[in-house]
Amino acid sequence: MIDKRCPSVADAVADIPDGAVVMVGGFGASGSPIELIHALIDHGATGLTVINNNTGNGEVGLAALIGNGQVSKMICSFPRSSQSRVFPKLYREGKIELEIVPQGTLAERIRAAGAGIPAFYTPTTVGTILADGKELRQFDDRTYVMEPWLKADFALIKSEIADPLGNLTFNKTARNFSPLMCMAATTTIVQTKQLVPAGDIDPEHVITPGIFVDRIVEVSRPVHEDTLIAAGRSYP
Amino acid sequence: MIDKRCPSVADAVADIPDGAVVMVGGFGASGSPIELIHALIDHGATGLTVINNNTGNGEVGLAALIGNGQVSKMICSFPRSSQSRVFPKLYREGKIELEIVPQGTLAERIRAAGAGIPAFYTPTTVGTILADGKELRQFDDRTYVMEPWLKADFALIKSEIADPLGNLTFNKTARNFSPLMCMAATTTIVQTKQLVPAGDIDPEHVITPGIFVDRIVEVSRPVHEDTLIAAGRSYP
Amino acid sequence: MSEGWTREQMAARTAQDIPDGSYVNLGIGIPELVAKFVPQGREFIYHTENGMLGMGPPPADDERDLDLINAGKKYVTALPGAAYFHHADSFSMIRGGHIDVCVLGTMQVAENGDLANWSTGAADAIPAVGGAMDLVQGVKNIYVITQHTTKTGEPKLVEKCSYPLTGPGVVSRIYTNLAVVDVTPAGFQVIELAPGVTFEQVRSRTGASILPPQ
Amino acid sequence: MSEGWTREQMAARTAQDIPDGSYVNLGIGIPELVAKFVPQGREFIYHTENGMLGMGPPPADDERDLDLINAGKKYVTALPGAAYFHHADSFSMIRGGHIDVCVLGTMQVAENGDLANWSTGAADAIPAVGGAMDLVQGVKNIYVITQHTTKTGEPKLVEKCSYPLTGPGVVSRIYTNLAVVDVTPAGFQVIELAPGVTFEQVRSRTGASILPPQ
Repeated sequence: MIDKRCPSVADAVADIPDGAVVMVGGFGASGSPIELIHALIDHGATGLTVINNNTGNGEVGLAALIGNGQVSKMICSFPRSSQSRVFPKLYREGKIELEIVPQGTLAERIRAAGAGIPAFYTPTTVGTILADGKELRQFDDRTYVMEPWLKADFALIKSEIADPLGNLTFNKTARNFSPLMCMAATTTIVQTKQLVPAGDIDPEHVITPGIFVDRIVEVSRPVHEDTLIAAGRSYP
Repeated sequence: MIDKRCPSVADAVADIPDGAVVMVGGFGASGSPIELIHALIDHGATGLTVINNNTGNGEVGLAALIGNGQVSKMICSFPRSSQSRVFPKLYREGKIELEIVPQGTLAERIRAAGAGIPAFYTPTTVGTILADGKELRQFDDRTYVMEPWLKADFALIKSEIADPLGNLTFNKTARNFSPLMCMAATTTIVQTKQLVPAGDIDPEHVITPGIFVDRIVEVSRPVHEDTLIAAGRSYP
Repeated sequence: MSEGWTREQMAARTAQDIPDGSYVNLGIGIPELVAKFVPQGREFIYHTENGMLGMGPPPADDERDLDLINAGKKYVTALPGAAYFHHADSFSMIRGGHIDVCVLGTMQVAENGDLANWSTGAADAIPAVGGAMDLVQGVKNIYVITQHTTKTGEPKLVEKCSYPLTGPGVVSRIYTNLAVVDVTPAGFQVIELAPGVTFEQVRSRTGASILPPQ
Repeated sequence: MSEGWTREQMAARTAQDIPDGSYVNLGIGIPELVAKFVPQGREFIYHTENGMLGMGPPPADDERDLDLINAGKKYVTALPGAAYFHHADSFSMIRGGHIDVCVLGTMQVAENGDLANWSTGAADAIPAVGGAMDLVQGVKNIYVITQHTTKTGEPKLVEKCSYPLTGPGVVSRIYTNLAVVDVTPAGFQVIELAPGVTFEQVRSRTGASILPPQ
């Protein structure tokens, strides 16, 4: 019988090695798999390349992972925000590398990796410094830039409902990059608020089919980054 | 107020001109918008290029449209099937053109059109005669072929539930190419089994967001190609 | 700030140019105010990059859903007929030309429609682009709402942007506190002056040649 | 057909090589029979190109759902834990390397793993490729089930395919009525002979050099 359940967040992330490329779901606080990130902090892998739209907020979750010195490179579209202090400090000190990718190109590069598409063309960044050094090409009299797929070794994902086969649903705008990252990582690790038997999710309502998921941990009362920050928390 | 409802299938297809490129949803009989296709037969536009995975069955629906001499070119992955006689006859007589596209490439080219991606690379067809004349390129020591987007002027789509904003759901494997075609056509015309007020479809369960849909006609008791063929029916 | 249109008036003026039934993406800042001034009898559907169509107004503080935010990471609501989707679908809507209007703030706009609104290019600036470059390339009509000059009085409508571009030749219309200005093949063209503002005032605060209302 | 394995036995033998928990795509014909012979204690999840994971066996005639079919356009069922998705997602699973095993029928297989199963190349043939070229390029393991020779006795395992290729060098293992044959850097390699079949019989009906079981 197929059963992708994993007993704890610690077990789920235990084999992430130093130097791994890790996608982290979420857009800002929404959809951020805080418990899995904190487990990765406890686990201690370093030299990570992390792919996320942002760079975390406050001193919990992704910001805490960065602050703990475990991340050597961020690939994201928007590394600043009102409560983002950890990344800017390390970046200015030259202690962390940054690859800036427009948000839509970031999403499409991740999808391409999951879909077996090694490269595609997009109009985004044409005529800007972010296209410097990239290959340009004309189609139908318009100029496009070629962008390569973006793969990862691991993805850390937060879902709303999951079954033991790995079928997932998400909650509102917490969906964001997560279904794409599930497709693009060699090993996709999911924390879910609710774990239900196979068949309980209507096949019409599955957002991420189980084929894209490797491990599931139930975290039935997940903390939310916004709540932690409002409470002045930090991790560890 | 936004209301994309259209009074009849005849009204819905009335402005499809001769020579239009028309995507038709469905995979074989499943998801085929029979009533819209029959309205297009009544309407009489000719010289159409039709994009569908197949070429219809029996003498109803897509096969009837082809048999009526309205289609000058088919773009599809699999123009044969056990009950497909109309297309093979016309093809052998040199009366209809055929562009054969592998099924996955067909789906991805349609999605690309809807997503603003003018071209992408795929491993599919590399080393076969279907890659003849196409541009090849190496990525990570593997060879890929470049494929362009595939757009249409109109898409004819069958949905299960729709609301007046154009949000859609589909029924089981009748989903197939339809959500992609909704994205890729300038004007997307939908026949739906059930029309409900805006808000009745859970935002989590919407498969095709209304932004991709232009016209909706309620066809509350749609005929099914399999049923028509079993009954020996033909159209008109 | 005290002359010409207020922020709210700029937003209201912008809203008047958006046709009924439009799919609209609003940038952070003054553009967000457009949603408060939808002309009577019209309906706009709001898209937010992080995966929703049918975005509604902010919730009351005690009705917040932590998982329902907009691209500016503010709490929002969902209207009847809303839909959620993932980022690749969301940016397919943008890049694929499905969104009718995007209203953005800016640092500079050039007379050829070049937009610079993502980076000062300063040596110590941390680059952060978000979805701006996708929006300007993909959305059918790019409108800009901005004060006519910076806080220190520098023109924001210029011959050539000195800041790094978000996109070349992408802006079609500009709503400032002083005027509504079109980007035309002949350069900036004033379409309408704010009440009490003269063309000469607009011209003197514009960093490029600009044509008077016709 | 009367010698060696039957169609069912070929399918059963194939099923034994598929690990528990595999995501499997079965082609039309003999490959479909694999689903009947899942070894005890194992579970496979079946993918069908037209948009479903968790495909179950055919329904009773009176329980057919006209909108629930497989890629061969036959009526099927959905098992608990199934999921529906559109064609781009379905072929992302294929092309993106997410499917573990695909079992296909064939017209010819060459000693270098070339597969020809979509067209005879005859002048009056109507080309029809379906998803075959996507499957052979994308799925991790391509297994072929086929009679060892055509009905007229021509070898289907050959030095070089005379029919147009579906994909070059894609097949890893072949299950015929006579033997299980691996495609190796040294060419065809018999892994197992069907009961009562000699290596000499296999060799005489193979259109390329073939190595005996080790």
